Amino acid sequence: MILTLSTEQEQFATVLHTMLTEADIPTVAQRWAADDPSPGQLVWRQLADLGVTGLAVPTRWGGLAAHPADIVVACEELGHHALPGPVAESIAAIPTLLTALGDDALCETWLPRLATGELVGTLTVPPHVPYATDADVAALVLRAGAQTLRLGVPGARLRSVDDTRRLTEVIDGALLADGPAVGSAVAHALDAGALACAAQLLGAGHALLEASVRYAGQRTQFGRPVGQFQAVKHMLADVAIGLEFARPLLFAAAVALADQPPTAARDVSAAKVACADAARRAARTALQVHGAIGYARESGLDSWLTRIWALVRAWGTQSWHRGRIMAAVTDGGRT
Amino acid sequence: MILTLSTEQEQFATVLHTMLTEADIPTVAQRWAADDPSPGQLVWRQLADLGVTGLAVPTRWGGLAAHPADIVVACEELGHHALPGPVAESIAAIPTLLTALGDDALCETWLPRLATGELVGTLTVPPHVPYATDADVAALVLRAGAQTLRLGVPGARLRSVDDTRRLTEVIDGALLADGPAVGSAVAHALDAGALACAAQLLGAGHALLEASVRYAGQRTQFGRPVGQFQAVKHMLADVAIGLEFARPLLFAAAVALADQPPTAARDVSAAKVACADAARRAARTALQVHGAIGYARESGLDSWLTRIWALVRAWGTQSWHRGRIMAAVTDGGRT
Amino acid sequence: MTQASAMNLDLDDEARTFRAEVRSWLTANAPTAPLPPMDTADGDAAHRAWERHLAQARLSVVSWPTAYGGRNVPPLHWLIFEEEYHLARAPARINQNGLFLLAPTLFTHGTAEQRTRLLPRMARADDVWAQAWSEPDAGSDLAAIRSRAVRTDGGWLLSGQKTWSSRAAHADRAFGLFRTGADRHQGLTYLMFDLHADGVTVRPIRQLGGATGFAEIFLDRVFVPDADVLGEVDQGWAVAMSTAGHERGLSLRSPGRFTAAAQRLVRLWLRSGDQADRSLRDRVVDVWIAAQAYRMHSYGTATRRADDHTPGQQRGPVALSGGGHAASMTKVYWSELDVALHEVALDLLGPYAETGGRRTDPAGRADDDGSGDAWLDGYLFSLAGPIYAGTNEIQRTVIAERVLGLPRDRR
Amino acid sequence: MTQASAMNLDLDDEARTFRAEVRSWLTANAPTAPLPPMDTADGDAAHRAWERHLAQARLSVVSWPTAYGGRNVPPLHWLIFEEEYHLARAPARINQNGLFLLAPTLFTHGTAEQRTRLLPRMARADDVWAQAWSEPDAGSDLAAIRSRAVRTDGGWLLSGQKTWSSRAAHADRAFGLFRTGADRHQGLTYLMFDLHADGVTVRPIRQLGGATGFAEIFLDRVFVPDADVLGEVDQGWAVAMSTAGHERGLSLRSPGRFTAAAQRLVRLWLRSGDQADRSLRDRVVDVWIAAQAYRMHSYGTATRRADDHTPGQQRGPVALSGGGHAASMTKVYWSELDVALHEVALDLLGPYAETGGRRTDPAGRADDDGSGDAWLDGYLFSLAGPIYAGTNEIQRTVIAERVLGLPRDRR
Repeated sequence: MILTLSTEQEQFATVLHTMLTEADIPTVAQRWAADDPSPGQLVWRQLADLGVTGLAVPTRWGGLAAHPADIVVACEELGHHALPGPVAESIAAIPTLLTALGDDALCETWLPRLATGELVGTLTVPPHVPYATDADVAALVLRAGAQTLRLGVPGARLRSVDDTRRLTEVIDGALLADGPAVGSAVAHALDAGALACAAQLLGAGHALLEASVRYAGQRTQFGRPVGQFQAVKHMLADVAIGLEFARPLLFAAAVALADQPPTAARDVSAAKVACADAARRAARTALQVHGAIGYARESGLDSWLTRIWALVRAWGTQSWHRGRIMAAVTDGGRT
Repeated sequence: MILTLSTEQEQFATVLHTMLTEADIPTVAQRWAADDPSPGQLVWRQLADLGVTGLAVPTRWGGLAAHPADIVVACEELGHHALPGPVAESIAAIPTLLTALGDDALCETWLPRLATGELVGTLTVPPHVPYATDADVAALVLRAGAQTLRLGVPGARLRSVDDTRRLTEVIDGALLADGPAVGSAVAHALDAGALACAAQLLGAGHALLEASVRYAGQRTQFGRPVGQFQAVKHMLADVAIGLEFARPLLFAAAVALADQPPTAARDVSAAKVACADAARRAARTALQVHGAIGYARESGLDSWLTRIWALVRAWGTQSWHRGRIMAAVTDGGRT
Repeated sequence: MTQASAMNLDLDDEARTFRAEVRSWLTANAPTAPLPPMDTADGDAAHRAWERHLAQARLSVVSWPTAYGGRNVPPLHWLIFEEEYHLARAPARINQNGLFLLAPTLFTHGTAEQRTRLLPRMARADDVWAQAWSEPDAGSDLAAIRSRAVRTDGGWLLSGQKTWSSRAAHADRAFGLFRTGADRHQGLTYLMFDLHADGVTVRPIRQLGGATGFAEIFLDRVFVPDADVLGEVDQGWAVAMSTAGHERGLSLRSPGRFTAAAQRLVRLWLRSGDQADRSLRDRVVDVWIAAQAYRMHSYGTATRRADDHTPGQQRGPVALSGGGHAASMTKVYWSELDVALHEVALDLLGPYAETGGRRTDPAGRADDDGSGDAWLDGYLFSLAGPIYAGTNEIQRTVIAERVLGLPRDRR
Repeated sequence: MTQASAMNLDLDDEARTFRAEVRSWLTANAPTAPLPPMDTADGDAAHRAWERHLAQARLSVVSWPTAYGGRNVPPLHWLIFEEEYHLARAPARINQNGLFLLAPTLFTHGTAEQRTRLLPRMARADDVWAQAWSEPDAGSDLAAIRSRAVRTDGGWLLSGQKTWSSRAAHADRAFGLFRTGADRHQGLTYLMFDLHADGVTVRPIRQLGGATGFAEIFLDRVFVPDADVLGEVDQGWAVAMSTAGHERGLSLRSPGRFTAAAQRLVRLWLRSGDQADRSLRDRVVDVWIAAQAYRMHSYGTATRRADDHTPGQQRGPVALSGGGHAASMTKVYWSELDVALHEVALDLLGPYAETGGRRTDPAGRADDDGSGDAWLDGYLFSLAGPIYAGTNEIQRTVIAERVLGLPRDRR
C-alpha cells in the first residue's frame, strides 16, 4: 500500500510549481479573460514539454500512460496557480474518453497531438458539463451524450463568474461514435474529469489558505495582526483541516481509477464532494479574513475565488455525487 | 398588530418564574425521576392555582380560554425551569383535542378536572408521539390515531435519555370517538402540542445560555475567565442569536393558532424547527463551554440537556415539519 | 392574559390602506425590466430618475417627517413599504447610504439648518450620497482613521485617503470621520463634503463580479464649511456610533428584502426538477424560516410598547438587555441569511450557476423574470454582508460583551 | 511518475494474512452480545476476561514488541486490526488509558525496568490503568495542576485531588502529573501510582447518561517509589506532551471505529423508511465520506516514507509543516465526525431516539443487533470528544499557530 507522494511525484510538483510561478499566471489569466489567449497557450505548450498534457495518453499514442495519481498531482498544481484553460477536459477527460472508446482512427487523429501540446481539446457532457470552456482555443470540441460522441459546434458565448472560463454553448456536429460502449467511455471520462476538477479545487483552496495566512499575519487592526484573533485562527484552522482530510480521498480515487474496482465511481464522488466542500470553505473564509480588500481585483484573490465558485458545481453537483455514493454503499460490499 | 408580550403576560411569566424558583425544581425532578412524583404533583397543583392548567380550557368548562400566546409564555417558563411532567400533553394538546372534538360528554368529564388540576393527562399521537410520558401520574391516558380517539392502556416502561420523562408504551383501550372530525381535532392537538414543545425548548435553551454565560464568567483557565476567549464569546453569541430570532416565530404561531388562517400549520412548524435548532445549538455549546463539568450531574446542566435532546424530535421531527412548510409555501399564497 | 390586547398580526385600517396604495402604485410604476447597473452613467441617471418619481409619490422616505418629503408613518408602515417594494422587485435604492446611514444621524445630531438644507434634496436624490468610512489601514478598526481635517478660516481642510466608498464614482456628496485630535476615539469629527470640490479625486476600484460600485477617494486640502460638521468637533466617533443601530433595531436591510427573495427561492426550487429530492428542500425551507423569523422579529420591534426598550428575553438570571447592541444580533442574522439564501439558489442552479442560470438551461432554472444574473450577482453582494458595517466577528464580540455581559478583552 | 512504486491500496501477503487471521479469530471469539457496562463489577470482570483472552491470541497489543506481548507489526497492521475489531463489534477496550496514553510514553521515556515490569501486565489487563490528568481547576489548562508530590525517603508522597479520571472506580493503577516545583510547566513530574494504596479515595462522579465511568481521586500522602517516576523529575510536562500525538498522527480513536459505525449508519438509513427523502441522505453520506477520509489519511500516515515527516501539503508559500501538531488536526476531525455521526443516527431514529430506538419502533429502526442503546450512549460519549484530551478550541489554536504559523497570542 502506498498512499503518499513518491519522491518523483514531489519533484514533478516542484518543477510545475516553479514553471508556473515564473510564467506569471495572474497576468496570463488577465489576458486570457480579455480574449488574448496567446500567453496562456505558451504556458500550455510548456506543460506539454513537461509531459502534463500526455499524462493520460497511452504510450502507443505518444503519451506517458501515467498513473491517475500523477494527473492529480499535476491538476492540484494547476489549480494552485489558477491556470486558465480546459484543464479537466484536455488533460484528463478527453484522453480518457478516446482511449476508452478504443477507436484507433480517432485515437490516432487526436491523441498524439494532445500529448505533444499541438492542440488542446474541450468538451461538454450535458447535464454535468453543459457549456464548453475556451472552445476558441480548442482545435477539438467534443460533445458527449448518453450513448453518442459527436464533434461539437460552438455557439453563443456566455459569461462565467470566472472570467477566464470563456464559455460557449455547443450544438451537435458530426457523429463520431455511438452505442453502449460510448456510454461506458463517457462515464470513465466523467470520472476522470471530476477527479481532475477535484484536484484543481484542492489546489485552489490551498492557495487561498496560504494567501489568508499571509494576510492575517500582516494586516493590523486594533493594534495587532488580525491573525492573532482567536476567531480568525479558528476559521483558518478549520480550512486547513478540511483540505488536509480531503487530499487522501483524491489519492484513493486515483488508485480506484487505475485499478477500476466496482467502487471507483464512489471514490471519485467522495473526492469531489470533499474537495469542493473544503474549497468552498476556503473561499468563504479567505474573503472573510481579507475583508473588503478581498473584493478588489488588485488583491489577486479573485482568480481562485471565482474558479472555486465555478468548479464546485461542475463535473457533477454535490447532490449528484452524494447520490452516487449512497447508491454504491447501499449495494453491499464492506470496503 | 401586537407581537410582543403585554405587561400582564410579563407579570404572569414573572409570577411563574418566582413560584418555580421557590419550588426547587432540581430536587423535584430528581425525585420525579426516581418514581416519587409527589413533590412534582404539588408543583402541578400550584400551576393549576395560577391558572396554567386551564389556559387552553374553555370558560364553559372552568378554564380561562386564553390566547395561545399565553400558553407559549407559560410553557417557555416551564421549559426554562425544566419542570417534569406531561406539559405539552396536559396543558396544550389534550384540552385542544377535547375542545375541538366538541363532544360535550367528554369535555364535561375531563376538562373541568384538567383546569382545576385535579388530574393531569397524557397522550400518544403515533408516529409523532409514540410513547406516553408519565402515564402513572396521569388519570387520563389518551391514544390518538388518524381518525380515532381511544383511551390508552399503559404497557411496558422505557428509559428515556431524560430520566424525568418516564415513558411507557400504550395500547388501544376503549374507543371514545372516530371519524374525519377526530382526524381534524387530532391535527389541532398536534399543532398545539408542537407549539408547547417548541416553547419549552426555547425556555430550556435560554436556561442553558444563562448557565453558560455565568460559568464562562467565573471559570478561570490560563489565568483568565474562559468567557474572555473570543472562541467562547462567539459560540455564545451565536446561541443568543438563534434564540432571539426563534422567539418571534413562537408568537407568530400562537397568533396563527388563535386565528386559524390556512397557514397555521406552517407557522407552528416554523416555530418548532427554529426553536429546536436553537435549543440544540444551546445544548451543544453549553456542554462545550462547561467542559467535563457539564457531564457531572452536580453541574445541574443535565435536566436541560436531556430535556432538549428528548424534545427536539418529539411532536414531529425537523424533517417532517420542514416538509409541512414546503408543502404550504409551494401552495401559492404570498403571506 | 387579556383578550382585548391579545397578540395579533392584524393591520389596522390605516396600515391596510397604506399597503394597498403602495402596492397599486408600484404595480403601475415599477419598471418591468431591471435598470442598467448603477455604476454606469446610464444606470446612475435611470436610478436617479426613479428616485425622483418615487419622491413625487411621497414614497421615497415614508417614515420621515412630512416637512422633509416623508409621510411621518410609524416603523410598521416602513416594514410594509419594504415588503411591497421588494415583492415588486423595484430598483435598488441608489441613495441608500444617505437614507439609511446619514439621515438617522442627521435626525439625532444634525442642526435644524442641516436637516432643512439636506434632507429634502436627499429624499429626491438631488444629492446622492457616498459613504467614506474606511481607509486602507482602518477597516474594522475605524478608530485608526488617519485622514485629517485641519482648521481653516470658516471651516476645515480635509486631506487623506478613503476607500471602499460605495457609490462614490457617481455620487454628489459624501460623509465620514476625520481626525481632528490625537485621541483614537475622542479626536474624530463627523464631516460631510462635496465630491466635486477642488482637491477630490475619485478612483473606482476594479472588483470581483464588477458591479457594486466601490471607489477610493483621495482628498487634498478639500474645503468644508463649518456648516457641514455633523455634531460636535472631536465627537465624531460617538455621533457615528450612536446611530449605528438606528430605528430601534430596524436595520440597513429590511426583512421585506428577504421574504421576497425567499419566495423567489421557493419558486426556483419548484422549477429545478426532482422534488422528491429533499436534500435541497431543507435548505430552502430553512432560508424561508429565517426570513420569516427576521420579519416577525422586526414586527415585534416595530410594535413594541414605547416604555419597553429590551429586546428578547426580559428576565432570567442573565439580563439580556441589549439596547442599541441588539442591532449587532440583527446584523449577523440578516447577513448570514443573505449568504445562505444565495448559496442555496446557486446549488439549485447546479452547473448553470456560474453563468447565473442564463439562456440555455434546459430546465429553465433561471430566475422567474429571466434575469438569471440576479442570483449570481446577489451572491457576490451577499458575501460583503458579513464583512461591512462591522465584521460579524466584531458583532459577535459586541453581542457577547454588551448583550450577554461576558468579560471584555483587549481588542 | 514511475509505475513500479505507483500509488496503490493493495495489501501485501503478510497484511492480507494478518487481516484474515484477525477476522477469523474475532468471528470465532468475539462475544455476540454486548458485555455488561464496564463501570459495574460484573462488567469490569467480563472486560478483563475478554482482554486476557485477546492477549492469549497475541491480539491485545499487536504493534508492540513481542517481548511485551505484541507482534511488532507496522502501523498499517494496527489500522487493519482496528478495522476488523470494530466491524466485529468486539468489546470496548477497558485498558485504553494504558494502551493509548501511558504505553507510548513508557516506550519513549520509560526505563527498561519499567517497560519490562509494566507492559506485559498491561497487555493482559492484569493492571487496568486509569488516567489522572485533570483537576478541578486544571482542565484545559493542565499546567495549573496543584496536586503535589513531596520528596520522601525512597520516593514521593502524593496529595491533592484529581477529577474526570476515567476507569478509576475499578482500575488498579493510575498515572498523572504532580507538582514538584513552582514553575507552571517546568515544575511537574509524571508519576504512576497504585489506586489501592493507603491514602487513596476514589469517588465515582454521577453523570449524564450514566455509564462512562468517571471518578474523582483524593490523594492524602500516598507513597510512590522512585521506580514509578516516568522520565525526569520536574520534566513531566515535556514527557506528557511529547507523546500527545503519538504514532505519527495515528491517534486515540482509530478510523476503523468510524468506518464500521458509518456502515451501521448506512444500514440504519436503509431501514428508516422513506428513501426518496434525501434530506438525511446527504448527512449520512457526508459521515461516510469523512470516515473514509480519516481512513485514507491514516493509511497515508502509516505508509509514509521514513524520511518524510511532513503531513499534507509539502510545499507552497506557507510551509504546512505540522510535525507532531498534525495530531491536533486529527483530533478535531475525528471528534467532530463522531458527534455528526451520532446526531444523524438520532435524527434517523426520530422520536425513538430518546429511548435509543428500542423495542416498539414499528419501522424496526433500532440498531441492527437490537442493542438500540448504542446510538444514544454513543452520542453522549461522542460529545465528550471535542472536550477531552485538549478541547477543540485549544487544538484549533495549536493548528493555527504551530501548523499554519499564525502569530501567537497570550492564552
